[in-house]
Amino acid sequence: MAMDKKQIKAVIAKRVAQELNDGDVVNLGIGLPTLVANYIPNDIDVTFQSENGFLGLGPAPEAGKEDPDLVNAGGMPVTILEGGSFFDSAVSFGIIRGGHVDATVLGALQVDEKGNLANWKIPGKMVPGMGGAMDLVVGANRVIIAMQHTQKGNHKILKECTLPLTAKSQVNLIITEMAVMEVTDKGLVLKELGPEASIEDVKAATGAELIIPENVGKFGL
Amino acid sequence: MAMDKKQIKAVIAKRVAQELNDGDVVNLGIGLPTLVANYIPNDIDVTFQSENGFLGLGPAPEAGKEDPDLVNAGGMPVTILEGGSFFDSAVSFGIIRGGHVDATVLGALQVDEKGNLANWKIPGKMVPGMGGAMDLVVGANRVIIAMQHTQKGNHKILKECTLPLTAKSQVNLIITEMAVMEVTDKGLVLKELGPEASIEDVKAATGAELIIPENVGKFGL
Amino acid sequence: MNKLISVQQAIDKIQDGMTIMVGGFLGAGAPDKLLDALVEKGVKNLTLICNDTSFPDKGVGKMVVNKQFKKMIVSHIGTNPETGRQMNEGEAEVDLVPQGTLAERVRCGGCGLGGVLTPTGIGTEVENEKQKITVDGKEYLLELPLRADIALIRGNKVDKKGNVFYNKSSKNFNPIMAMAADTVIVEADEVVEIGDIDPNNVMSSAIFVDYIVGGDK
Amino acid sequence: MNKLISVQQAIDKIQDGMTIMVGGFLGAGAPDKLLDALVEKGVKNLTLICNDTSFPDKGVGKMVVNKQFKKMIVSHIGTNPETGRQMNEGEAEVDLVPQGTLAERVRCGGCGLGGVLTPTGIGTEVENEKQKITVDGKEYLLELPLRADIALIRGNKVDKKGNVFYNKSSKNFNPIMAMAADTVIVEADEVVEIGDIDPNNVMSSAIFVDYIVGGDK
Repeated sequence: MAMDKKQIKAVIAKRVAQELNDGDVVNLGIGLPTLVANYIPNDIDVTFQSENGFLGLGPAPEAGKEDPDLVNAGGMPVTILEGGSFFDSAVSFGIIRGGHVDATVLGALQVDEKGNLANWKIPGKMVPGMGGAMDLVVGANRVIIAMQHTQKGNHKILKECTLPLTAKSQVNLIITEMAVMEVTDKGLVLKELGPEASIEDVKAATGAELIIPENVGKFGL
Repeated sequence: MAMDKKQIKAVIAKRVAQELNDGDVVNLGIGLPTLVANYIPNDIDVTFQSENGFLGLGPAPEAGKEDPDLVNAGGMPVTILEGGSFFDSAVSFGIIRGGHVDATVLGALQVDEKGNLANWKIPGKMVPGMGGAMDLVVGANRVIIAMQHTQKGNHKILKECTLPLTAKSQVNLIITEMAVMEVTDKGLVLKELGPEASIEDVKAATGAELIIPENVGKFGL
Repeated sequence: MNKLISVQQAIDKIQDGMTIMVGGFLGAGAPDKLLDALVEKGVKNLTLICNDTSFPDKGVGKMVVNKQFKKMIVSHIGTNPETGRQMNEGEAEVDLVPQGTLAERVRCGGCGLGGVLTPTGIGTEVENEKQKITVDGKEYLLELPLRADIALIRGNKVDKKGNVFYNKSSKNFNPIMAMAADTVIVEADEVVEIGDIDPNNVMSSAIFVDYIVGGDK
Repeated sequence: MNKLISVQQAIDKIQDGMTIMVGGFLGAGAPDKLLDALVEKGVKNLTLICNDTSFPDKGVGKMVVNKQFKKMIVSHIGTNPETGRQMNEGEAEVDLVPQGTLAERVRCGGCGLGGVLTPTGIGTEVENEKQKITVDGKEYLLELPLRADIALIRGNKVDKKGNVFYNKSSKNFNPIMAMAADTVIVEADEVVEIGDIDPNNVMSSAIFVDYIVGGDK
C-alpha cells in the first residue's frame, strides 16, 4: 500500500524532527520543511529562525488575527513566540552566516554524493532565485535536505549535480520517504530505510553509489 | 595684550562654530573641539554625534543627575536631546565612515599643507591610540582641525608631518587663534587672521608655505 | 527643517533611469503608497535594488508588470512570474544576489566600506567574475557595495525629525537601505511628535531620512 | 535550559591564556562585577579585545594594572597610563586598531564574514602588513575578523532566556561581541521574565547568550 503525497510529506517531516536537539536554532525552508515544526517533541526546546527577520517563529495565527507586519520568509502570516526577537536582514544573515543556526532544513532539485546541492535554478526554465538558501547552506552548522526521493520517477540524488549549484559540499544529511542518508568523505551512507522501502528500492531510486553498512535502521510513519 | 589660554580656546571654538550649517551632523573631538558646542548660533540646528553610540549629544547634566549609562566619547556624563537616538559601535562607525557626518572637529599634534594629520602617536613617548579619529577623519565630509597655532613655540603646521599619520590628505580647514587656513591642491591658503595676528605673525608661526590672497579676512574674539 | 511631504512631492523626486532601493520582504514592510504612485506615474528604466520582486499585484511587483525596471538586483523572483518572463526574453536584466550578500552589499554602501568577504556563493555561478580571496585557508568572495539615488522605505512610527521605529518583521532591509541612498524617503504608518519614540527604540536615526510621507493613522 | 549562574561560576569558565572580548566604552556598559571577580581570581596571559583599557581603577583597567593581559587589541589606551608603560617596556603587546575597524572586525567574527574593506588607515602605519585592495579606483585595507573564546558583556534588562536590552550609550560594543565568541556571558543590571522585553526592543537575541549573571536590582 503506497503512501499518498500527504503521508510522504508527513513521514519525511517527522523523521527530520528527530534530528533536532534541545536548544537548537533551526531555519526551515519553504514548503515541505515547514512541516517539521509540527513534529518537534514536546520535551525539547527548538527556536525557529525566519530569515526575513526574527527568532521564535510560531504557528499561523487564527483567521482574522493576521498581522501584515508579521510574516514568514514565504510572506505568509505567522506568530512570534514568547522570548522571540526581531532584527533587520543584515543581522538575520549575520546569524545565519555566523554559525548561530544549528540546522537548516531545505528542499532540493538535486543533491549529490559530495554534498553538493542544487535548488535555485533550472536554466532557461525556472529561476526563482536563491533567496536566502545559499547563505543558509553555507552558514548553518548542519544542512538537512528534506525531499521526496525522486521527481516523477527521475533521480534527484546523483553522483554529481547537473543543475547550477546552491552550494558546494555543504549537505550533511538527506532525508526522504525512502531513506536517511549521510554525506561522508567516502560517499553517501544509507543509515535508515523508510517505512515501505527496501535496500533494493533505495538503490534503484538513487543515482549515486550508496555505502550500505551491515545494520541499516528503519524509521516509521 | 596677549590672550590667555581660555580666551585662545574660546576664540578658536567660536570661529569653528561659524563653519557649521543648519542641519549639519557634527562630531566634536575631546578637548578644545568640545567647546564648539557652546557657540552654535541659536537659529541653526546642529546634531552632535558621540561615536560611543548616539546622536543628539547634549550638555553635561546637573550635578547629581549623572547617568553612568549616558556618557560621551571621553567617558564624561552628558545628556541626550529630544529627537536623539542610540546605536551600537558598528552602526556608529557606519554613520561616520558612510559619509553621514557633515563635519568633524579635531585637535592635532601636527597637520601639513597636504592635509595630512598626525594626532595619535608620539613614538616611544605618548601613544594614546587613534580611538575613533582615523575613521572620523576619513569618513566625515569635512575635517576641521581646531588647535593652538604652535606648541610651546614649535610649529605644528608643517610642510610635511613627521609624526605617524592619522590620515592622509583628509584635512579641509585649520582654525587656530591666529588664522583660518584652507587646504587646497596648491597648498595652504590663508583665509582669515585671528584677532591679534598679522600676516607676518602667522608666517613666522607656520612651518609651511602659505598662499596669501589679496584679501585676507579677520575674525574676532 | 520640515521633512513632511506629500506622496506626489515624493514621487516627483524619482526620475527615469534612477536607481532605487525599496524596503520590504515579499511586500511586508514595503512603502506601498509610494510604490502605487510610482506605478501611476509610470517612470521608466529604473534599476531596482530590493529583496525580491514581490507579487504581480503588490508593490514593486506591480512596477515589474508595468515594465518600469530595466534592471533588478534582487535575491528572489519566484513569486512574480512576470520577472522571470522579462528575464528569459531579455526585456530586463535580473541580477540574482544571495539574500545575505545583498544585505551586506547594501550595508557596505551605507557604511563606507569597500566590500566584504563572504563564503556564500563559493563553488557556484555566483562567483563568476568576482575576486576570490583566501583568508586563513578558507576561500571567500569579495562582494561590492550597493548604493541608490533614492531609497523608499517604510516605518511604523516616524517622528517629525525622521527617527524611525519599525514594527515586527517589517524591518527587514529598511534600516540598511536608509543609510545607503543619496535621498531617503520614508513612508510612515504614523507620524508622531519628536520625543515620542524613546531614543533607545529608534531603529533608524533621523539624520538618514530626508523626507517623510504619510501618517494617515 | 537555565542560563542563570553566579559570578563565581562565570569566572570559573575563564582560564589562563584565553582570548576575551569585553563590552564597554571607557567603562560605560562594561560588566564590572565579572571584571572585578577576574581581578580577584588573577587569571593570567589573557588576550583582551575591547574598545579601550579604561581607567586604572576601573574594570579592564584594573586587570591591566594587575598584569593579566599578554596582549590587548584596543582602539585607545590614553586613559590608562599603565597600558602604555607595559607596551613601551615590552611587558605586554598592544595592537591599536581604529575604533570603526575594531567594530567591523568583531562584527565579521560574529557574522561569518572573512573580512571587510575599509578606507580607514590608508596612508598610515595601520596599513602595515595588510592587504590593500582597490575598488572603483579607491584603495581600501582588508581587515580580518576577530573572535574570542569568551565574551563578557553587560545588559540592562536580560530575560531568563537571554534576550538583552541595552540602556542608552551602554550599548557600544556589547551587541556585536555577543555574536563573536564561543561562549557569551552577560552581566545583567536586572533579570526579567521571558516576555517582559518586547521582541521589537530586544537588542541581542537570546540565542547568542550562554550564561546570565546578576540581577541584583
